[in-house]
Amino acid sequence: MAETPTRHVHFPGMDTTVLGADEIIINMGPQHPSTHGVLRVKLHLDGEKVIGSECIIGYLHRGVEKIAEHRSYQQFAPYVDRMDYVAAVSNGLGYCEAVEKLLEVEVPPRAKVVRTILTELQRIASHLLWLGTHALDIGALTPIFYCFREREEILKIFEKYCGARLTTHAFRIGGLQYEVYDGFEEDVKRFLADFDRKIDEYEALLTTNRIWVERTKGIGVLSAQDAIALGVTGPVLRASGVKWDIRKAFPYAAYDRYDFEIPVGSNGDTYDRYLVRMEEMRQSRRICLQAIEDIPSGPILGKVGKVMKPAPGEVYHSIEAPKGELGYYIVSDGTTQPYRVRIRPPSFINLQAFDTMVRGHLVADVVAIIGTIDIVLGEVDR
Amino acid sequence: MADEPTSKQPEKRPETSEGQPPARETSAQKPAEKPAGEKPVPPKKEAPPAWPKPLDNEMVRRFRQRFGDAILDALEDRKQAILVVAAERLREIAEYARDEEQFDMLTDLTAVDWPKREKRFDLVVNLYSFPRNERLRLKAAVGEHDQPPSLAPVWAAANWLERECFDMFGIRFEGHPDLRRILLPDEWVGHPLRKDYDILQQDTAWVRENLGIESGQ
Amino acid sequence: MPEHYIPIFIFAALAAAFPAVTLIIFKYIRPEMRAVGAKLEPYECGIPPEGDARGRYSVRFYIVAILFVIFDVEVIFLFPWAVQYGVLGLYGLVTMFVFLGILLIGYVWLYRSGALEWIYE
Amino acid sequence: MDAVVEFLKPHLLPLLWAVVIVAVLPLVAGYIVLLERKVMADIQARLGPMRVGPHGLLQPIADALKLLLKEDIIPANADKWIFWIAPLISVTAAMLALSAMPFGPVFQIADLNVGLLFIVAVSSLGIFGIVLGGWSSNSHYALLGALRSAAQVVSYEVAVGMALVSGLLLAGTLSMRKMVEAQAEQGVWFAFLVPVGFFIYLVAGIAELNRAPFDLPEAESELVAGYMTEYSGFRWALYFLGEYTAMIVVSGIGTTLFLGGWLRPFPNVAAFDFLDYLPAVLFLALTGYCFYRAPKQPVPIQKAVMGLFGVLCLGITAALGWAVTLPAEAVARAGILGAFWFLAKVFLFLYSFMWFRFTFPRYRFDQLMRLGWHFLIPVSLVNVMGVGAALVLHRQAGWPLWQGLVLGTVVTLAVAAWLILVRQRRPVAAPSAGGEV
Repeated sequence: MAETPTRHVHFPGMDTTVLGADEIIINMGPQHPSTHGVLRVKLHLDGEKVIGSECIIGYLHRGVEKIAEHRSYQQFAPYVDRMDYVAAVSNGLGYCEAVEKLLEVEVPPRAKVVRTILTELQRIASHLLWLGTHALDIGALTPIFYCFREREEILKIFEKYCGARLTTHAFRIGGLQYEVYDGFEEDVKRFLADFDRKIDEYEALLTTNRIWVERTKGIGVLSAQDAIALGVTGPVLRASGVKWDIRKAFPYAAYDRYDFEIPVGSNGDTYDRYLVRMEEMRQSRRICLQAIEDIPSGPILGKVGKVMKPAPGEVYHSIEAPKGELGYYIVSDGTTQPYRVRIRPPSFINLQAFDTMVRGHLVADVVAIIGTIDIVLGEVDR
Repeated sequence: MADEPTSKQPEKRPETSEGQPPARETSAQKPAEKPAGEKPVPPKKEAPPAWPKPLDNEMVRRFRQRFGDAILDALEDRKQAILVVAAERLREIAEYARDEEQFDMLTDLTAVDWPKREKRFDLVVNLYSFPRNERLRLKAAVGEHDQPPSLAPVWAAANWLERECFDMFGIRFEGHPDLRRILLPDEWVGHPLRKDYDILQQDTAWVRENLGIESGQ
Repeated sequence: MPEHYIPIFIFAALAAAFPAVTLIIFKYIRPEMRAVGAKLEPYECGIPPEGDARGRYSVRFYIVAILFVIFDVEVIFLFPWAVQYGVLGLYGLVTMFVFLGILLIGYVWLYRSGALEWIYE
Repeated sequence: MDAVVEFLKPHLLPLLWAVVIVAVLPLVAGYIVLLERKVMADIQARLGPMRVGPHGLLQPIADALKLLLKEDIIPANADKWIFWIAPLISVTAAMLALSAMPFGPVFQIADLNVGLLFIVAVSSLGIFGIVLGGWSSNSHYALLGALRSAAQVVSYEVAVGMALVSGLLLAGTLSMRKMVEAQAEQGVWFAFLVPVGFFIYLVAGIAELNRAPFDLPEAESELVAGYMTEYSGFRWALYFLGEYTAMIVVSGIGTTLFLGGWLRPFPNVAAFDFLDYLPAVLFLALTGYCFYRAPKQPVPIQKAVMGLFGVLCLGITAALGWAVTLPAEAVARAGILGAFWFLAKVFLFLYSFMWFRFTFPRYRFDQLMRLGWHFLIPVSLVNVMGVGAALVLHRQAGWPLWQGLVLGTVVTLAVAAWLILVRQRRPVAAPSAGGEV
């Protein structure tokens, strides 16, 4: 067969511009099975092809940043859990570290390591949820149940540690509130020992599945250049071939103590983002395995007063949340309440790349692309 | 609710001088559950390094050389570099930062409201450089009716961030391709992250108008 | 031969009557509610739909329809041929090869002209 | 009155069977749904329905009652009459296709000499129900679902037809009954003679049923519920009934033409006669299980229901056991055992449909069309030619049939491999990202 890049249909007497379909405008969301919450996407379609899109967000806006201005530093900490509610531990870590930076408090090593373990477990949990829902969007009905099975184990560890499964508020400014419970190490080890095999199981279902590959390869391509211009971070950026991870770039918590790789993709398509996240789960497991072997002893809370009054000034601190760079920009006016808390939500900024990714694709790809960005609307809208 | 008292009077932030807001009077607005726990201020904070310090390094000198008076100040706050720049020349400086200084990613763009100042908003632009693995913060003072240049032509990421900034503070960016509210409904009145925004009144009005009931606040 | 069809006609009547009758009977049995307002709007994720849904469809659907007519008729021709194949033997094979060859040429032309592509620029 | 009775007398048994089908089919469809949910639960490492009745055995009945009593909404802008009649078309067409289906040598409403043609023609009418329903709803999602469905069904209809022709060449008849008899005579199921044809029939059949991985007309992650978006309550249930009946029809055709219909495995080998006892033993085991589990149910009513199911199984066991004891040429024996084997094979099909659904992700629409037009149709065309050539070689040149068929299959597979390679050289997704359109 002769290969020509573009194919035209030439039927005599037929002008496709005249015969073109009406442009259809379809609303996907806010109440749609696969917009992951209350995202509303307005699609302009030619037939089934997307010729333009607009994300309409804000349905879950709660004014978290405004709330922060009326809470003390400690009081605000639980609120951040409600942003990316599938990765509450990561949110909490970012906030606590930002305030610690503002207070210039040193966190004891034991707290740092426990924080690292919990945050990495949370990353696994978040990626598992992403994998399940993403696969469900593309029509694979089964992986989500396997993913929830493993995620359940992680949530059980969280529940045992701090009494909550979802919005954990696991950390305190300056370190940890609770000493780890008896058997924490065993629980984590048991989970990790089994988990590698479980990832293989998901991959057996998807990675080489012909339909899965066809549905994800070449879909939603984001070049490295575009990704950087759009400020995209996290696995989406790494899948585009940019090897950048805040855990390596600006090590926080105890990440500088552990060996791990940063997986990168090459094509920046949905399949690469899938592979990157799968590999990230393995790397998270690796970090946890190293960390759990050697938790330093010592205090768990640094020297912070009961009343926190950071010196006037400002700080920007960011961590590598499961979705990307989660930054907190906190301005202190020297009182017990932050003057301004700005949260840089990874989902919000990554979602901006949606239009670039979706143009020219079909309706069916829209859900694949929404899924691959891995947004949580609680964080997009705050 | 213990924290009710604070949320009832949101806009009474005492602020005496510009630039450096001093510590607030301690007892006035404390939450109820911490009555007088303020006295023993932690001793370790007695003599903190006086942030922000002035910053002077190669990069700042290059900026100064290139833009002269437009670089109003260079500061270091908790080991973070801050350039205070003139808002009118923000886009030029941003373009220079991106092209010459390799700050290729716009990490974040936001604002802070200081209602007592002459120019009430601080526009805060956080930049990141992949090759240098460095962050840089640009700050520019913007008056209530000023129209700072939009950074959307420089970084595509600025599009939504500026829309959010407009939504929350009412800062109009000149040259923005599509400056509309992003998180709040289009017909919303006021800009919530301004310090003088009255939450309760807004809430009651909106609920009454749109839901036809009295707000429970 | 037609008497073979008598049970089929009766069965057809039964099969058509069953759902219709159930539908009508239960209309009177189920608690009466009259849907009003937004319940009667077509579903579009909670947003009032823009424009009428019955616009002009993409031309590709029509192309597929035409192709279907062409190819399915050929398949129907194949049915009696297949049944009589034992009788026709080599003659049947040759004629059908010619027939299918012509069809295949048409198919290749369609393939190369891109009419079988769902997406084309 | 007498004239009517006289008129109907020769058709008494078929008519009885017709009434049974119409009466029992909704129940059967409900239990297939339950089975599907149980299979799904098993694949997904969970239990599935467990609340209504023991092991959820009464769930279909509860669902049916709920759907019947549910509020009935017709959207304001919908075309009321078409909206009303569309699901009826869907159900009636699917049911009608069962009328020529031989559920064993006895249970058949009518053995038409053009049986297969009749079934294919009638079951294709079901697409009207889908298209009309989607169109009349006046909803974007429904319309897109309906259009997709129409394009998909007509595309795969061609491949299905070709695959059937490859079987017909061997059977030499359109009568469903004679097809099975042909396989009994030749002593082999046609699936083994034309494996490519059988495979294409399976794939294209799933596509025609709008089942996963080809369930694009109702792809819930994209089109919410596709053509049924605006349907609720009993109308929605009718679509479901239509869909599951169509599943039985497609499985039935496949069973009859490719898997030997009501014949038991190795019908001509006396050494396998013990297989005749298998059905009774199987149901006896099921009975035992029911009675064993009944006292363990938590609530008395559940115990009773479980017992009831045990009794039901016992009844079936008795029927099957009685049939086995009859002499080999008795009609009842062939009928009952035949019905068992036929249904067992149909359920094999149904199980594979479910298995595929919970294993594969969903195709995208253009990929689906490409699979149909670029792969299945040419391959099935070549397959027909191959089978035809093999038969001529066998009959005119005296080759053994299997040699010709193997040759034909190899050629077909070579063509298929070539097509796959051609497909893989092409970009998977045509559109370029980020391009302004």
